Amino acid sequence: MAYRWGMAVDIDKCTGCEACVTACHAENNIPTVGAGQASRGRAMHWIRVERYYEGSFPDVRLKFRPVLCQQCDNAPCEAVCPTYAAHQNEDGLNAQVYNRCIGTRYCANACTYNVRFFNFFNPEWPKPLHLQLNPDVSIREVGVMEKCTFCVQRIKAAKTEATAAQRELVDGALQPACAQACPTTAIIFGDLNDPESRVARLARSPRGTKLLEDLGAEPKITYLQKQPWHEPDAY
Amino acid sequence: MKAVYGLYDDPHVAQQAVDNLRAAGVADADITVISSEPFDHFEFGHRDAATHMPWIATAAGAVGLVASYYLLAAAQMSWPLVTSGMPIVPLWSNLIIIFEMTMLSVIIATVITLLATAGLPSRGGKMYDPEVSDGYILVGVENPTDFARLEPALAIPGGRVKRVES
Amino acid sequence: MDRRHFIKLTAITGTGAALTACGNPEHQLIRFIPEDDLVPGVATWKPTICPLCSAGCGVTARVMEGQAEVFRNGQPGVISMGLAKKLEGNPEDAISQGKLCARGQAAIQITYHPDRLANPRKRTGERGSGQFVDISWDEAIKELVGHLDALAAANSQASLALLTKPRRGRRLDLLAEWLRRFGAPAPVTFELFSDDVLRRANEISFGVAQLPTLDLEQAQYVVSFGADFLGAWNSPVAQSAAYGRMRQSRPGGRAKLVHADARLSQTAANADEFVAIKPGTEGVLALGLAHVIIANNLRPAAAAGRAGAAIDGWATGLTAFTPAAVEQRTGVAAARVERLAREFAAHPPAVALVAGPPLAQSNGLFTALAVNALNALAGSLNTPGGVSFVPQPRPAVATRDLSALLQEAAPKVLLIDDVNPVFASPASRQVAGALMRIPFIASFGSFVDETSALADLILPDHSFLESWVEAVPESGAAKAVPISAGPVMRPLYDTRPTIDVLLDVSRRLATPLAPALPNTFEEFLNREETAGVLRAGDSAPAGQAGAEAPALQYIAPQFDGDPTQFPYHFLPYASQALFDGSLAHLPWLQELPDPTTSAMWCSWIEINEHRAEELGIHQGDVIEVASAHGTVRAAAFLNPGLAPDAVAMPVGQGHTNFTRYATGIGVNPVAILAAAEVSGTTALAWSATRVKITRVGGPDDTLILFGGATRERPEETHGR
Amino acid sequence: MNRTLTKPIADDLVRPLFQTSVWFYAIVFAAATVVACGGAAWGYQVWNGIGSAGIRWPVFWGFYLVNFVFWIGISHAGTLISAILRLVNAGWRRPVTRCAEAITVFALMIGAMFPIIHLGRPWLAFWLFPYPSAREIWPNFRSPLAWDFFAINTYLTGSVLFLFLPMIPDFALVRDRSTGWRRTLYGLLAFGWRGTTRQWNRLESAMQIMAVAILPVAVSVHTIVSFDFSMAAVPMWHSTIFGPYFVAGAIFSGIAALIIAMAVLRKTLGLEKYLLPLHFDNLGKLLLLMCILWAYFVFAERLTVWYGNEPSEMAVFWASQRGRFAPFYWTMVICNFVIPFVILTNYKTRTILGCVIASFGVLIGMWLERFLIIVPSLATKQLPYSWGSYAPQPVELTIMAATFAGMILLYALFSKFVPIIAIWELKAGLPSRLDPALQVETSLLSTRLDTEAFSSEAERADRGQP
Repeated sequence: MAYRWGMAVDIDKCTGCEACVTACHAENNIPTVGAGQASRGRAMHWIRVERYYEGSFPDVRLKFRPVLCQQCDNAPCEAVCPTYAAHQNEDGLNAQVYNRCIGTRYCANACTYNVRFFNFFNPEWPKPLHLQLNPDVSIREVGVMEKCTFCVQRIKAAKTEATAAQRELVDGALQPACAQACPTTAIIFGDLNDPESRVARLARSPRGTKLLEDLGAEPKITYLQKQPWHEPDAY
Repeated sequence: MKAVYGLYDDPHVAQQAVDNLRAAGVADADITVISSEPFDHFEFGHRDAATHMPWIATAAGAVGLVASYYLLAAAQMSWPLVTSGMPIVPLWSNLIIIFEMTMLSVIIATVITLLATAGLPSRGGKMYDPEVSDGYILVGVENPTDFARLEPALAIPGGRVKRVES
Repeated sequence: MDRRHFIKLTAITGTGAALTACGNPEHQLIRFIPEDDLVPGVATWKPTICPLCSAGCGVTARVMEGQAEVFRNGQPGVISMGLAKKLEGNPEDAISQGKLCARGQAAIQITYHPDRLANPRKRTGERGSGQFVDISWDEAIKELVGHLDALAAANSQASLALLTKPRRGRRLDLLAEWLRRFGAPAPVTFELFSDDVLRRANEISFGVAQLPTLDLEQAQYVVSFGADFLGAWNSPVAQSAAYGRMRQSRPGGRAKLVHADARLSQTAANADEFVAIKPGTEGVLALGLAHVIIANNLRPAAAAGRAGAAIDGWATGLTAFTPAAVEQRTGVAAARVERLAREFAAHPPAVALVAGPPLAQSNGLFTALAVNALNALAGSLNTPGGVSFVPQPRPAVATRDLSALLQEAAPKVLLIDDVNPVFASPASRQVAGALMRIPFIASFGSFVDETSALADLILPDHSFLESWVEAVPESGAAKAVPISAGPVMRPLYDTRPTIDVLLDVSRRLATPLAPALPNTFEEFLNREETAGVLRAGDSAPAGQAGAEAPALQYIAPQFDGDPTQFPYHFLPYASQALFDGSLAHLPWLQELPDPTTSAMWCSWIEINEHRAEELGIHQGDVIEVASAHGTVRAAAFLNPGLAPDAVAMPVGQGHTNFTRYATGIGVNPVAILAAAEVSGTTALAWSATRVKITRVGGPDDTLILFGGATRERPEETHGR
Repeated sequence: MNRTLTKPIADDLVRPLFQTSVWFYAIVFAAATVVACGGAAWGYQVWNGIGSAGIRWPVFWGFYLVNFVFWIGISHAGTLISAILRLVNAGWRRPVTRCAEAITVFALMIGAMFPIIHLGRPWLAFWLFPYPSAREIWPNFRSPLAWDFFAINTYLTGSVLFLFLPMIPDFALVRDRSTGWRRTLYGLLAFGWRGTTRQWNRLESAMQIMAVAILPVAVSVHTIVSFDFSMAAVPMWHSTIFGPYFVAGAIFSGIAALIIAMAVLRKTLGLEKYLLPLHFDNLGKLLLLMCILWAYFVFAERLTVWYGNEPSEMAVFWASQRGRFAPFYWTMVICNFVIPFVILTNYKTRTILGCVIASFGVLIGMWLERFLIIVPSLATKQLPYSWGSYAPQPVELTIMAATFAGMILLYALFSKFVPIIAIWELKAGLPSRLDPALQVETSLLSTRLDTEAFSSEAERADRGQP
């Protein structure tokens, strides 16, 4: 049976703590670029927590919204790649094949979510920081585009394991690093093809919206909007 | 190569020389006029203007159109990767490449036809006189059967007759 | 390779190894015995404990085999060993519940930090010059023992001091016991964002000098007075996990979170209702709520019991705290106070919590007591959805605060256990100067920082992944869970666990400590109960349990600096990434966009966006913040969520000597704070300084923001 | 009478090939130095990483793509203009076509370098070419970058042939007038051209077909370049107007480049007799037409965005209209519209100098237009959190300077080795050569060569003949 990996992000639960950001760095060998390059817009965060202020003091609000690759069904980034580095894989993932990438950066421009990041230089890990690198994830060289993979290495490992044990993957057993770290469990990951999976149920939630839904990219991440507090009697 | 030709300063005189050669019984196809510029408005300037070049170009375009469609489709189906939810062989975007390939076929076919029908490139050894580049118009006959008959036809005022016998 | 070659080769390498390993038999094994539980390419998970804050989250380290360049006896070499690859929350742990905050996950970079100290060092140049030479452990320990023996010989054992972090647990217990047996006074603890005020208040109100555990999961109504409980306060992972369940995925709907503060902090951003309040008046609001509840007979005043009795005027219905009076003092509209109070009373279980800036005011203790009384009034003490205290296996040991080092009778020998008071103290406290006067300082931290740079001897600790670790979380779970864990990986360098070094020293002293302490921390942890090293009462417990304090009266907050000259409140806050600056050396955290600003790798000064407009200050302009005690300059961040009469700054940057990733980045707002104390305690009132601001110049490109616009909707449409 | 009329033309136009001034060496040396600096800058960038350029998240395309579009735009000077003029048989085109077509070829070559220069891994640029790689994957033909490959290659092939074919008779002429290595070189280039009636007829037929074929190709090239942008759902890129808007802009900048090139050639090669005020006047009118057309497109584009009031598009709109890109925007409007419109609408200022000033304005303005299309949109995409900025770095500026120097270098060398005006076309366009029936009309419409520059007594007599 084919999987269709998806995610639900509960904005009502997200506190903006950014545990997901560090988790992603640790899992996916994302380099830190340093102050100089960061000031030139080269910092890489496959997942970021967008913060938006509303109103002004004292009637001010601040919204957080984690944004990562939306793994769109009709991903605008894929078709524009001349080398098929970006394409849709059999699990519905928006795959990025680093070896095929020649660095036109067109995908990053076409991506309406700006979740693609580019290796402007060869990444460096001063020794012995390199000992932390995850051997399951390749290092990307200069000139290569990269982005959230839904921790495809974990998906592959879990699928292999399940196949070896001749069983189906259990919903919730497989999590990308961000979902695993999230202290409030705001990020739920799973198989959208399984109508009973948590993520599929959340995708049907009345609170569910898609980011930039009107652009028609059909993202596979559902954002569950914040609920206002009501007097319980009002229910 | 043997040849006899006259060099004329004035296209009107050259036209007269051509007419004289015809009168002398030389077939139109055997009369060669060489000039450093086209003379569209003189009779000698468009004696063999008729050409199939436009038809060849059109046909090449048609071939390019069909061939590029199938080449694209074959390439796309050889490793069918899905991008952006588009069909494996998407006609809309393929049309652009098909168009370019069609036009490229037309252009290349035109140039090949030009080279073939104009005898280019050629290695020389044909009737020619560098004075043509100074503006003279050369009217002559290559490998004539009878020099004596042709020289008078070419020798008209405003022209010089040359004979090549080698 | 045939068999003969193989034997020959092993013989040669074996001999070489035997030679190099002479003298340290324990290292001989490391090189040649592969870790039997490791299969190359296959990950195993080993439990450990996050060391970064007092929450004590249980974590698992993903360990995989790898080739590491290590130091053994000063010699570099490459060995194949298990390497920690990633830290994740331990699903079995009551605190972390399988989750982990950004800081905790970055803790792995401590182990692999390129500037980590690899072996002991001895100072050669002037103090603070940063000139050290590498020495062997034998020399280092000999030197330390020599200084301790000298103290003992002069019969001035009391001149030994140990400076450490206020982390409750068996390690601190053992350190205290070590000091006691040596004859030295109790350990000195230091943490900038310490919660001593809250502990003291809880002691007065509830008889427990401990941080509270909040049952957010079952609460229906939560009022937070400045407590950044989703960010950097107390046990953020446990609190966030409970918060997540409070928001969604529980029957009975979503609770309401109200947050009162002068700045829209990360936690405030998650509140359903943000109550802007004047700094230092949070206690007034809490009592205003209590007044409305009592006055409307929603709850009897007597329900507050002892906690109420700690507040002057409680029994008479807090007549000084009518909504109108509250409005006048706090700036919160009277009607709103009334409504909040009624909501609070109408939605049990309701809980109030306080921490952070309100407690770092001169009247912080009163504020904490007021909130405690409100909780008690609401009946939220030790009830589901309320406040409770994790039972502790042993009372906390007595400790002293930093002033013990700053007095005239300063210690003669100081042991510093990975604390950096030089960085994290106001310049006016002159901590560095005080340390310079101490004849001998030994530091045990893994890094050179502003404090350890002043040491005479540096004896680098193992990283937490390389050593035995333990925690007795003070808060965060329903019941006490003392946990301990063994090393996750073998040490990379020629380092030793601090506590084992001290235990070693205790045996090497001219007069070894008696009765003998365990040989190692591991031994202590694993045989603690049977060996009975620490009997209850061995170390004096902290506080005076049951001591009744006289009822406290509200006093308006006292700010350092004349309001006419220094018109702005200065609100430093714990950086979400760098905490109090002790994590500024971790590149992941430096590059972590700050949640509310998205700033990375820099310091910034937050100023209300409309006030900035009035002052002609634009995003990124360099501004100068001046208190009566100093000035700092940094780029301006125009914050829509900050009171117009305040400027805020994250703490954490401004290190002058703390590895390649922190040195020279940003400025340290702590330096310009007044050394004022919270009255009734010795805690630093770090939110009680007033400042003035001046625009110095245009953008100097030091403000590095990951995010662009701060608002989602472009304000400009075709209508304008 | 023929030769008295045509020989001076040939003499004048061939002379630069045989006489070299010290200025030529100076210009070639200076330009070559700048080009070498550009090459070194590119080498530095390849060695060091593409991060040496100023591109960043989220502005992943910067000066390189601006220059790409700019130069491809310039390339519309030649082939397109000369093809149109050929098809409508505008006689005044004759001295203009070759120097225009040369601009096309060189600008295309320069422009086509940029997609490779800007690659993150330029050593793998050949993966863009349509061939099945070792993994048997062809390029993705759905990508506008693959379309670019085909379009630019078709246009470049066509333009090179379109330029080269009419050069063959002139090479033959130079061959006959030269000795030594030149004779060998031009002999090779002349392909053994003799100038028989058949050859002339075939050449003219071929040029007619090529002109028909290359027109839609030229239009398609800049349309496809515009597709690089309009295919992406980026605010103010995703627009159907982009194809014609880009083509109009391309022709606009192309004519400007042509006017400047002609003015320079006229002075440096002493072609005052051939490149007449009339030509500048005519091109100036064409430039004015394109100026108005460009303004129309800009207005149409901006009005649609403003009226639609879609938030993400409005953000880009205001960023350029009065935000941080406003200085560039208003400079563009002045350079592209105000200056050329004022100068070119008045026949008194539509002089050679006036046309050149207007053209410089247009070049600056059109470069800014490309910048304003690419950068503000990328810097201001849908999610405001991801808004960013962009500033070029020294490598980008050096490479950009090198391309302008490269254009000068190529053009200087070209005019050194090839008669910059098609001699045979010029000769064939003399009124005495034209069909008497058309004479009145063509002289009105087109050349005043005879009357103004060659109106010797002999010619008058020549014209008087029946």
